[in-house]
Amino acid sequence: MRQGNAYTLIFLAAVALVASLVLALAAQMLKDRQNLLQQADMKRNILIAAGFMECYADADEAKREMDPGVCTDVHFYFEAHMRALLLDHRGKIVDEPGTRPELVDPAREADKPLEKRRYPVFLRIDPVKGKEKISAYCIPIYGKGLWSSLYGYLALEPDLNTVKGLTFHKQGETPGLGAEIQSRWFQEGFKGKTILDKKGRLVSITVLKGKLDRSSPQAAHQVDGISGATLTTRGVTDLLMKSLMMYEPYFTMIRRGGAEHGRR
Amino acid sequence: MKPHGKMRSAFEKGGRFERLWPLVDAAETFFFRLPVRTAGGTHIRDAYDLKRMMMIVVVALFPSMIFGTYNVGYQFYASAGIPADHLACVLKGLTVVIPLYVVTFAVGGAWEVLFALIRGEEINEGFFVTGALIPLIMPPTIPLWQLALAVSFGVVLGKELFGGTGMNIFNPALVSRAFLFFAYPKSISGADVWTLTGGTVVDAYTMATPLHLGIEPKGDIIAHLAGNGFDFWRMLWGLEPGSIGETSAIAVLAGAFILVVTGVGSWRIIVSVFAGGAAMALLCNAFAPSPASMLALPAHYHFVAGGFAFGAVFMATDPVSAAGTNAGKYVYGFLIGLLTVMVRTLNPAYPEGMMLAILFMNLFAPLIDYTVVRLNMRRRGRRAAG
Amino acid sequence: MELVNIGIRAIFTENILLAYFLGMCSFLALSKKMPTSFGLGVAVIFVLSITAPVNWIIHEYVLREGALAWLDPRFKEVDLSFLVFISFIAVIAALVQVVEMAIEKFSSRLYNALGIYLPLITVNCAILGVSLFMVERRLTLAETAVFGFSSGIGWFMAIVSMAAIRWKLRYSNVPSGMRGLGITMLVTGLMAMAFMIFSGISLGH
Amino acid sequence: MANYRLKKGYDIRMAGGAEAILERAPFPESVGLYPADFYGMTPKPLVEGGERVRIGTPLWRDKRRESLIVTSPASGTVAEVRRGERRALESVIIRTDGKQHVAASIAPPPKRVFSSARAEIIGALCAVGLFPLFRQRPFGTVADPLATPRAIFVTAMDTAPLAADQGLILKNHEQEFQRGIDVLASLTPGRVHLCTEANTGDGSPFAGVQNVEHHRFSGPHPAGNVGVHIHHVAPIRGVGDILWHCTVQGVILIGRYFITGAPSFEVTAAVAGPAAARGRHVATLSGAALSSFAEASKAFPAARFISGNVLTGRNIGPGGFLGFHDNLVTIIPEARTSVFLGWLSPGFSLESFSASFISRLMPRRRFAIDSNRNGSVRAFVATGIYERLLPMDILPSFLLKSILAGDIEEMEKLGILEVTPEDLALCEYACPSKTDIQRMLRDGIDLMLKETRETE
Amino acid sequence: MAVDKKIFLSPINENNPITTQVLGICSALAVTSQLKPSIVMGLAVIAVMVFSNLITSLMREYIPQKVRIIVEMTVVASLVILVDQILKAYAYQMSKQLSVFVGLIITNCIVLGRIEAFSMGNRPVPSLVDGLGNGLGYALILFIVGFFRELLGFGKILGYQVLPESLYAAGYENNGLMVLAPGAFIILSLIIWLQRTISGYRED
Repeated sequence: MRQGNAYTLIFLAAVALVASLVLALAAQMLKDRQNLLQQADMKRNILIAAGFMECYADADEAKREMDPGVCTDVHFYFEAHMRALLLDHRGKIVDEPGTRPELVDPAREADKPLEKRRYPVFLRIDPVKGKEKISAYCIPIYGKGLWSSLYGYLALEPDLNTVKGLTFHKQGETPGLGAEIQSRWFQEGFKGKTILDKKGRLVSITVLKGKLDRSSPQAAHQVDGISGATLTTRGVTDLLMKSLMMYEPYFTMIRRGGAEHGRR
Repeated sequence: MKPHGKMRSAFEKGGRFERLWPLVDAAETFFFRLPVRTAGGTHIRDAYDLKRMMMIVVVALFPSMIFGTYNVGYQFYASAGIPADHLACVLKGLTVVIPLYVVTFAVGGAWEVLFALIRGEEINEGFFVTGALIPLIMPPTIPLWQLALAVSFGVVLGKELFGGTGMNIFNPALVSRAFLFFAYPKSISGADVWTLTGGTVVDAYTMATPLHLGIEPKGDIIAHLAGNGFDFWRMLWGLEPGSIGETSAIAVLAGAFILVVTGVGSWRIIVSVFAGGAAMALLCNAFAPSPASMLALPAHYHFVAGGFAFGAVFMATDPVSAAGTNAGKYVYGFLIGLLTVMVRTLNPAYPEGMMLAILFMNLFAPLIDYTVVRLNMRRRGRRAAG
Repeated sequence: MELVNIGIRAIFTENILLAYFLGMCSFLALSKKMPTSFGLGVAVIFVLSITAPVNWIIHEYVLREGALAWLDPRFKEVDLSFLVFISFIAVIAALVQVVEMAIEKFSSRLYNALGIYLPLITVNCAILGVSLFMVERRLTLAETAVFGFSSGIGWFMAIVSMAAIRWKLRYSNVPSGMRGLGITMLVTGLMAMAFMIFSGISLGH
Repeated sequence: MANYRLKKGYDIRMAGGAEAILERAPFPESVGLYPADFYGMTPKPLVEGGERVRIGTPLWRDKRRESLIVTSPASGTVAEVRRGERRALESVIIRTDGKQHVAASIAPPPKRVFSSARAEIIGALCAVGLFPLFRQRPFGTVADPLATPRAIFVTAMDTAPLAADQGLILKNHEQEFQRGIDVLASLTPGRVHLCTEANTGDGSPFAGVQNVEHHRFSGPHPAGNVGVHIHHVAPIRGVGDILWHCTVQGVILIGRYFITGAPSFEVTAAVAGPAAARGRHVATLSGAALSSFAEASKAFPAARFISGNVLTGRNIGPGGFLGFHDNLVTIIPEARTSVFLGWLSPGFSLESFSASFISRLMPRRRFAIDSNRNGSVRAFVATGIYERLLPMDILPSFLLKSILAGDIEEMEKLGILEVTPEDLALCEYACPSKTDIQRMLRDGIDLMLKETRETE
Repeated sequence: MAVDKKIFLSPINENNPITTQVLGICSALAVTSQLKPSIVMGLAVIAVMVFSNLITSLMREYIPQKVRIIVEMTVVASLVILVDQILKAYAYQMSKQLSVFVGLIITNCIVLGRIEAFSMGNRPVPSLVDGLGNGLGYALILFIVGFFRELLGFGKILGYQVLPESLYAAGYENNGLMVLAPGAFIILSLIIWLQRTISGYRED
């Protein structure tokens, strides 16, 4: 065996050089693709909330997931049907070319000072009689569940009152209990519910502890709870209210007809 | 008098059914005090044996079993708003409890026999206590197939794979319950499973257990409980929703009396579980932000709520899985009580903390013993040197 | 309070060994005897408390995207995060070496107690795992320090209680195929179950 | 003078105690000796069947320490040298001739009993076969004549079930006892500790004994065990820390030899037990055939004859011989009948340490206990019972587990050097798992002994 | 060729790295709650093992003894980074699911273990086969664990519902314990029991 110090050093340097060259090359080559996939992942979640495809944890994988290799579909759909905006804390649209709205992490934003926070909104645009018409507003929702952070999107109808869809794409709750928030029945329950009371005040949607009483005057703002998962469902109620509050300035402006919809 | 007469020889060594000998042997030792003579060692032996010990635990469980059976029926009729007499309650209770016991003993017994046959050992009475305990720590609504799975899990993975009775680290009954708790949480947590209902529930009836109500009290916690019909005395008596055998602290106390007087259950463990619970409850009370918090629940409410008393008396005292040294027993019991109240007040995920606290301490019992043994060694070393 | 929660989670709820299966090899192989387990456990606490913050600093100021901006604004676009694995493992190996030499120099008693376990630690995945988790969870430096130390405590508790259990199991009649690895694995599973008692505990929630 | 009040332990409420009367038994037609009574000796026989022997004629000697011999307690003819499995010596039986000839090889003992004459005294004791009366701790083997004990313990109490009355053994032999004590004092640089029962107070027959350090123990069995005494008075420090101990009977035999100049193996023994025809004390020979003085009651068709007490003695059958160190023959009925659902009985007539039987409320009642095992053998369960029965700072269940695991270092640290099987016999009696605790401990001690002898 | 066959087959059964050699359980179990990530993880480990064995075997004559471990670690770490990068670029969902556990292949004792035990002293081809065999033996266990956890925990295999709806209608429920960490330990312990009972391997 060769034991000379000089040889050892040269050998190590050579190994390090070769390794770093190979790795740097690989990183460089793959970087764009990785970014594309990362965005596609978020975009896909938004599309799901906006009603383009179904995605429930309790559905078959085949129905749930699009082929990751065909991620261009996602980008295509997204570009064709969605428009992303970035708001500040007063609901004003800001133009920040360096920030990709779909990659904004609500958890990180919450740590920033109020003025610096950014709130993304995704508009679903459908052509109606040759004209483009907004058919949904998607906002990210985020908050604490029982012992994990819950991430999802909420889509509202153009009246900014009726829920079009809701999805959670990241959670770590108890399997069989809290994790049921990803199931079809739970998410379906939100469709058609309204977030404003008769006077137009934000009341959000409450997840009940038990079953929904349809005759109740509050029934339009309530959904069935998950038995045994009080804390998770309470978390969902909280995070819906908190997330909606953040967008209330912007939504109020639109409801009054005063907001522009920006470009993308 | 020789039990079973001539038939017996076919099962003895060399007989036609030699492999089934453990079955015969089990039946014989079960029904008879056999004239087996001592050989080597002491020539006389105490009349006390493990079977006696286990039977006393089972006898001590009778009050809880009887009350539990009654309570299942009582809650059934109460939830439906039907007035019913005591007999009706007991009969209704029996329709629930008997199937649970049949399944538990059939499944657990089958595993016990299977492993005894594989090992060629005697079938022992080890399953008696476990089998008597398991249905009592189940909600009355538990599906039988889940119970069967849980019993299998507890007996095979909790005991037999460790070498059988006396060798296990964890209490098999608790392993069964923990299995259900994590495998089928819907069946054993939440507010809906603790009462057997006929479908419709009258408004005045509270389905949730007191501890479940405590997760988010509206107003002063004691008033909140009382508002739902749970005052201290009702919880002490145990006419409330809950696991079949756990609700009545009085029935458990009757069992505790039997265990302590006969010396079968360790008073050290029982007392220190309560001491630990009280200590933690007092600490929580001191830090309670408002009376409208679970933290404000006084110690004596903890003692009568949920499985605290039952766990302290029947589960924590299991000599196989508990700490074996006297000093260790104090530590072991104290930490169980402490952890239970801690989980109940600070962990909103588990309104009941007793069973998991005991399981957790089962895990640390060997470490406690190891430490006590080390201290003994060190003390002995010093004494010899000095 | 957040730091306390991170500590509790790292020790109990998200125990590095019981919830993430990290450090299993040494856990299984070296939990037979208490003195060994104890020594190894202490060494893991020690090394984790040091490597996690050091790796945090390296990640924050060298590796992450835009980390090198403090050197020169022109480096803002540089992203060395693909080197995370190799740098972390190198840092861990180097630190373990340094710690070993330092201990040897300053305290022969400590060296005799911990020395033999230190080389084993480089390949203990718990050490690398903690550094990677800290990146993934975007912890601050203080949080990382607490997280590293508490993860070590959690690992220590697991191996020490396992050693005691194996001490108790010595004379048990475990089926032959189950002896050693099998029963240890089973106990680990039940242990993981018991540790779940804490999942959900969060102070000041 | 010190008093020790022990709380842990238990007095088994057994019927059939020996009456406090002393009779002279007829001279036995045969005597026998069991090598099993001499733990730690590997016997090499020195006689054959038909050979004539006298009092003091060597019967066998130890293979390792050649000066260690066992001699005949009576003169007569060797009737049988019985061998058991793998030709191991089982017993030597001698048909007596009624004469009391002393072997010609026996020299009178040294006149001076000072420590300067220690070697001579030990030589003389060895030569007449009285030396094996000393047993040694750790391990409870027959004492090693080449060792120097730190102290010597004389146990003048016996708390075992139905034990012989130590006062009766001493009666009429006070002088011999005192002389024996003086001899003992010359054998150790340390002290001779005399341990007696506390409750007899100054009325104790041992109150006037000189040249000893007197200790008084009170409490239930095993408060009378030498292991317990040593543990409290002068705990053993390690494998090489040697202590000797001797019974009252042993001291008397030694003293008698030094007074009369000739060995005599005449001893006092009790006959007791629920199945004994006549429970009393008798004067007879060491190794005397039981047929000469012990008889089972006709009420019991099957009886077990035990040399020693019911906890530690050996089942020797009606044709057996009184053991070398024993002062007691216990006769108990053999278990014969099955009882339907026996484990459910409230237990008015069953003796038990456990409070789970009604009988526990009747402390004065005595029970005719038979040889029933009362249950099947099970795995250890840490019921905490052992801990209540051993008045020493030792954790018996952990000690036993370390033995099962074969961990020598741990056994030593947990106190195996301080106990012999007799100290844990009560635990074996009360063990609900019916485990053979004495056997287990014996295995552990065997292992330790093997280990230390290898390193010697 | 017979030798190669043995090198290849033995680690798959009687000398299995997980059940017998007790190596490398660490990083892998965490991803076995479903079959698909288990397969991907298995493949990743196989890839790393094959190439690291091959490369170190090729270099074995030239590596200075003193820095042997460092060089081996560099090779392994580089390979793992490559695997991670490729996963991120071609299977983002999966790499998200595997999170840090791909990186932890570096400290997986089986990789370094086989390099030290085999490829540093053997020619490239047998080393490659050894890496493949051990990787497969390792992956096999992951597959089995993943299979049972997904089947019992979700009622699915590879994301497809396999347990029929009628079963659920009859009262069946998925076993939540299987999804949690204890499920992995328990299944693995049972596999070890079964495998050792069949192969007769005993440990004292």
